[in-house]
Amino acid sequence: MAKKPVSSEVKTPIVLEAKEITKQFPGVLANDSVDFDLRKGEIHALLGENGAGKSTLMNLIYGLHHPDKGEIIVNGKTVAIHSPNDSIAAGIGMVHQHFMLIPVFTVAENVMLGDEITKRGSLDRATVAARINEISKQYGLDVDPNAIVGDLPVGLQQRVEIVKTLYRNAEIVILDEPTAVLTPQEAEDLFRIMRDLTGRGVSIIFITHKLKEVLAVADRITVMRAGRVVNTVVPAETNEAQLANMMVGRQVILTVEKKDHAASGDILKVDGLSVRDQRGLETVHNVSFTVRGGEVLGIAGVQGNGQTELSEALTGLREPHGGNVFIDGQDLTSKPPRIITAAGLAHIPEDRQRHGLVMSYTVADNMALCDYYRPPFSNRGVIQQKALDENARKLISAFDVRTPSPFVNAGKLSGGNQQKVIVARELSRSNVKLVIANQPTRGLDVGSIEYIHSEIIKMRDRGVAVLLISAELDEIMALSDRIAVMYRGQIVAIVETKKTTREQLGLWMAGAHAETA
Amino acid sequence: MQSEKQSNSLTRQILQSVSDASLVPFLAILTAVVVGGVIIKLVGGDPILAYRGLIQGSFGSTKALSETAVWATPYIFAGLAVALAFKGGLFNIGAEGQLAVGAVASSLVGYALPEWLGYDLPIVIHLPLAIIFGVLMGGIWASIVGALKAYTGGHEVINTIMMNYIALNTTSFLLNGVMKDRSPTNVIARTPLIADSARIPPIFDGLRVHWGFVLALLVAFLIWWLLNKTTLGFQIRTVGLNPDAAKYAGINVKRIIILTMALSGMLAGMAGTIEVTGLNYRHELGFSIGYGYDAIAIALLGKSHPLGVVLAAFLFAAMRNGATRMQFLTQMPVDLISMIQAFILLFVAADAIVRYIYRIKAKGERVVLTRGWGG
Amino acid sequence: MKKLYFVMALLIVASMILSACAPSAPTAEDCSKEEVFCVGLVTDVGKINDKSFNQSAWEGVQKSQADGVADVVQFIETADAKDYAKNIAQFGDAGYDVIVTVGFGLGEATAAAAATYPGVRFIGVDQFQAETVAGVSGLNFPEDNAGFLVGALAAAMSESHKIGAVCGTDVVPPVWRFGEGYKAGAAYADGMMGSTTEVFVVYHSDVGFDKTFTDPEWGAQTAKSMMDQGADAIFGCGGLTGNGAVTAAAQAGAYGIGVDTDQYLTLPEAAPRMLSSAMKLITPGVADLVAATKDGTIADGNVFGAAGYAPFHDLEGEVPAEVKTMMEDINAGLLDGSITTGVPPVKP
Amino acid sequence: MDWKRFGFIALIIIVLFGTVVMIGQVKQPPVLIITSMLATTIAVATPLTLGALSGVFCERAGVVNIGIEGMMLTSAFFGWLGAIYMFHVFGMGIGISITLGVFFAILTGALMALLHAVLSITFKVDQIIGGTVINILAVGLTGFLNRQLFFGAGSVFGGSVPNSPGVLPTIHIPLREIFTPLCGTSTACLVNLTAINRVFDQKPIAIGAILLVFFSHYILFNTRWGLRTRAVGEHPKAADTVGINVAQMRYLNVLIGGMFAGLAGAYFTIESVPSFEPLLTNGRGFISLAAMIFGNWTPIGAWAASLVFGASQALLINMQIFRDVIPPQWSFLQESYIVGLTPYILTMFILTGIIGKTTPPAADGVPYEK
Repeated sequence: MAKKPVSSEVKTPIVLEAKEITKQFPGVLANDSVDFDLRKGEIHALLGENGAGKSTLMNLIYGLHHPDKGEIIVNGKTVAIHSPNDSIAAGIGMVHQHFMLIPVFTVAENVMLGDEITKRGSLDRATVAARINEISKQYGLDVDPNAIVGDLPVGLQQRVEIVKTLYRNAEIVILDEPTAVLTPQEAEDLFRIMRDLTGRGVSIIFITHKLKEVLAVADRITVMRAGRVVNTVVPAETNEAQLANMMVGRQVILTVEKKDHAASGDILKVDGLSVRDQRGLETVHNVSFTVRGGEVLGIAGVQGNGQTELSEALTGLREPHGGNVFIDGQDLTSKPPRIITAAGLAHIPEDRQRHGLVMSYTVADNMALCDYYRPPFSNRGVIQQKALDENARKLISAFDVRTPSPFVNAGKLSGGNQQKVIVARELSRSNVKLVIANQPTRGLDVGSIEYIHSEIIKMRDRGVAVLLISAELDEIMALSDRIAVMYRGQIVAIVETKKTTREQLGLWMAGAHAETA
Repeated sequence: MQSEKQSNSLTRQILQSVSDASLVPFLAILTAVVVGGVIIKLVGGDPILAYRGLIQGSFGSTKALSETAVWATPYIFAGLAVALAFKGGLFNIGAEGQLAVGAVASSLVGYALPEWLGYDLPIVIHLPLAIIFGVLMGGIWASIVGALKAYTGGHEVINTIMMNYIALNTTSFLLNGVMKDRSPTNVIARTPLIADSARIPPIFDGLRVHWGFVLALLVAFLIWWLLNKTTLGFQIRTVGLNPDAAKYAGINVKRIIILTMALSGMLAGMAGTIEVTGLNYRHELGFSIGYGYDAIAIALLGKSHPLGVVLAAFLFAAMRNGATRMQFLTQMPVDLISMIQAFILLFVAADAIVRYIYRIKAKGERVVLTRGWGG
Repeated sequence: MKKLYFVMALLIVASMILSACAPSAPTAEDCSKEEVFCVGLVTDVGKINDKSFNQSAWEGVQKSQADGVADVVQFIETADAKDYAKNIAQFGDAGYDVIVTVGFGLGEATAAAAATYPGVRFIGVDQFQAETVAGVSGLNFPEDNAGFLVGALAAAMSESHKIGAVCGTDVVPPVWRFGEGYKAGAAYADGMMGSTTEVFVVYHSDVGFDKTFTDPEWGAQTAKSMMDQGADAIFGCGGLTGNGAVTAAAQAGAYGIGVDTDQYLTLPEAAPRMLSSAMKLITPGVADLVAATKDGTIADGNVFGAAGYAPFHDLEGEVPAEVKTMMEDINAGLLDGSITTGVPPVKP
Repeated sequence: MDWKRFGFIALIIIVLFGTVVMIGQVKQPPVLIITSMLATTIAVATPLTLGALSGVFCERAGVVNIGIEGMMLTSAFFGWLGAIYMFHVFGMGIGISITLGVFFAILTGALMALLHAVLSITFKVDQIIGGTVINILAVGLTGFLNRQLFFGAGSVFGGSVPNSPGVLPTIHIPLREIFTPLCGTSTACLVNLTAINRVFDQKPIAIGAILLVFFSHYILFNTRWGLRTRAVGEHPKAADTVGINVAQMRYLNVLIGGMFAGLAGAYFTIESVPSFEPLLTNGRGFISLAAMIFGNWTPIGAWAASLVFGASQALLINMQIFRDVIPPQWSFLQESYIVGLTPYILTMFILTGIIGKTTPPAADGVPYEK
């Protein structure tokens, strides 16, 4: 694979090079002879769809997995990386997409873990704290070493992760999808920190699937698809459409086709809803909004601002401790899921493997997961296997689920097809009045994303009310007729999509107040 | 030609799936028996003679077969109790206590009801009453643990163990007190004999195997049907495999946890009841030591499948029953049987060891039987 | 798959080699012959080596073999009460001449078997017969007398005038009779000597039946607790639980009093402070009855074995002469019936 | 520190002691009752404490251990057997034999723990099943060997159980000697002092257990080892990413846990009474587990909870001792079967979380897959 030269800037030495890396997982060739290099002081973006092999490559470099073939060269020397210890010793640090922090530990304990400072056998917490304060001041990170990590907002947790790498004197920092949990402004802040770091000689690998970000921040961009490197380019010589094409391998329509559509009366009415989480903390405070038939209301917000608890309260998975929920005029506050479903809810849950599916059940069983007790699936308490099979065959063809048969376990399907099983089950129900879709496309390939988006719009066009919850601002903006922004458990703004901008939404997501539009 | 080939491959597929399912348990038993043989040899015994005694004692005569069936009867019920709980994601170590409670309850109905009423009842009323009361008490006893699990998250493993102690102490209290057999010759803690109308008749004259054995087989089939063919079974299995998804699907998870525990307790209670009404005709302290643990091994060996449980119960019954003959021939202690059973359980639970010894590749996904303290 | 067959073949060969060097068959097969005198023993639910009544009875059977009375002796441990009949039948079918069944629990099964095997002599240890059962001799012991003796001794020897007993469950009548006899004996001694002795008797009734005799740790803790409160003589009555108590007492320098046999000989850890033991001589009792069977002098119905107190051994010098005299008087009184313990056979 | 929990524990102990003092004071002076109960409480709590520590180390590292009971039982057997072998077969002195016995018990605990570790860490067997296997195996193995080695002709010791070389001696802490001058001529003072001294006169494992509680607490919360142990129990992946070998940490902690269970086993046959009986642990391993949960997976908490169980055992024993002076309105206290339920009901009550939610380590019971 030929590399395009870095055109404009002065070439700095290569600090990290991966050569012909190949990694086979059961059933998947995750990395197929991948070449990749990183120069000192640059931000090298690694772009690709979910499942393209970006994270695998980074896990190989970081020592969490071992390549079947290929070598890794750091500062000109081939290094044998058997575990994260070796990569840490080689000056590599990694900020994982799912933070590798222990919630019950303090910041200092998390930072020192694996590289503890001790004094006469005891942990020397004071020295570690001083060191954290020093790093924190130097890079403007602002973390308190004595705070319990579980109590910190995600943005701060990410900074703790960065401190962790700097504490270990990392010269190469890998950031895996770091902006997924940030507001646009927080992302800007992160980019500033990243530039700060590169200014001090740190080299950064920036993994993402967001086109705008790579163009904004990267010095070089390497695009991966299906385990192979497609190309390496510099931002100045490319654009979003070209990158998207490289990522997916075909033309991608970056906007969702959506006709203007008149909304009808209120279907979902939420009035003063308050919800507590497992720990008993109130994470949704006094939230009120309505969703009309034939419209999509998007709930924007950084992950962890109460969206999960809100959707759980609306769908009956969690009991609210204040306020009311009405669907089509029927009071469904604190009602169990079955009654809410019967009243016309279709629910695409946030975590499809945890809530949406029983992985060791067949596709057919999963497609009747919520309706097994009703005719035709059940007759006086006895399961009617024939009806289940028939239903499954019908839905598999109607929703284009790629499965060898209805009797394959759901766990054997790809993520996209698993999500399609859920979508098929939920949207095919006869009486659907309201769809609540929580992160419906997280972790999916572009084809599946497009398909699910079109299904959501189809429902809207049929006059169904849709509540879309997503941490992807682009998704919210593409699908929603109106957008509500959630911040620290409150709806801080509700606006029509046409009358707002990314930047404005970003400000609200970060807590800026607004008049409800 | 074509169709013959197809049917051929279908038969082969079925055979394949049956042998896949039973291969590891079979090899686990084989390995455990060999390990047991080596141990017998090491302590200076004669393994062949011991195993011959075991087989003679369990299958060698009509009487031996009958006795094996007698042993298998409570084992099937108790094994099903543990297996059903496993299917619902619960680990019921409390079969022992539930069994004792069931036995006490049915013996109470068996001996005290006619006295209390002042007249004899016909068998068609009295026997079912005795059985149902025992079964219900077992169910209620276990559902306490289910309710604690559902509403407070108290882990069923610890709670069933505690309930075992409570059951044994309470039973001792009752059998030494109000329920003690007051006949002048009796000095030990046991109830009076139950009335003839509360006894399950034997199947054959002169043999102890009774209709409770047939009932056990029927119940095993019933449990299979319940689990695989009914909406209740669907709910139990869904809660067992993924309680979050079950809640999402509109299943009342708390209710199902309590119900699963209750059903499990009812089966365990049945094991106690059947011993009282079919065999001993009274409840006596010291009876049923270790059935609860044997039941766990049986459920695991049977892979929680009702048919598997029946087969495993038979194996354990044969070993326990044959132990008498084995002792007579070789003076090998009964503990040997416990040890072989522990090895069987070890090799079944850690099928990876068996797969490693015999170089068999793993198939399918890991089945989660229990969850940590939090779940 | 090849590998699989190889391993299986290996296992089969291994087991064949193992079996090749097996010893010859037992002589139990000869029991059906008239001239071979065979004695079988069936335990209650529990172990043959329980250091308690199962073991003592078995030692009695072994003694009869050593004495040349029995040719073949054999035992079967009962794992579950429902096997009583089956285990007895094992011996009955094999043509044994005497079958010893140990424990009250086997009473009914023994009576039933006596009807099935009319030519066989059954010896039922601790099986009191309200009505005589043909073919069965019930071997019983006046445990209350033994308890009475050591109770009197303990009260007489105690300096703190506080004595204790740690027993198995009072649900088992012999244990209860030991404990109650102990209390009565202490009261009798008080009457003789004009003292007031406080007697702590603790039964381990707070656990299941299967554990009450096998919890030495509990016995030790209970004994310590009593000594902490001043007791200076501890009677351990109830299998291993009692042994734990006696050992703990001896280690703490208090008097230990054993049970069943002369435990000076069986509890060496406690021997230096072993004052005496309340004896219930199962071993000679069983051996005597087996011998009587062979002689043809045995009768159906209840037979009473010997109960008494063991010698003082190491503490011979510590026991005052008047106490020794008192003990002899009491023993004589109990034997001739002039002294009664007042303890009923069964807990009311 | 979780003051609510400790307050509750203190309250239970006070109630249990108070009950006995109120009933027993007609027979014995309160000081004597309290000191006697305290001594019993500490002794009874010893194996429970060690068992709970075993659980704490295993579970803090993310491995559920319900096999404590089996580990204790096997260790009790082999520790005792080791001491006997050393004494009778190798003719060693009493002191060396019993010391080696303790060593064998700890080794046995570690070996049983190794089995648990292999099952649960290497083979990723369901950890509760793995523990059950250990419990069942322990019963069969010790029962079989106890019979086979010691009983019948041809057994190692010719059919009789040889005497154990003895038990560990009591360590006298000379409080009485030190404080006697303060009493002057008051005999009451001397009597009390003697009684109080008895509480402190414990045996080595009992004293060691208390020291180990504080040592373990320190290790777990203030050292590198502890930080890493807790990390693999909370979030093994996070530990892995900073270069901690998760499997190794779990293995070692399970082995440490096994050693604690082994020491608990040694308590039964080498410290308390010099004999082994089948099933002699009598479910104390399970009570340990409950104590560990009650103590919220901390060594000090587990110790406090063990003391509660010790105190309830002391209550039971004393209720029997004072049986004849129990007032009629409290006659239920005479029913030892019913009073005997106290620890079990208490455990279930605690597990409801009414006294404060217990939080297990987040990854407890979850095999780590990369």
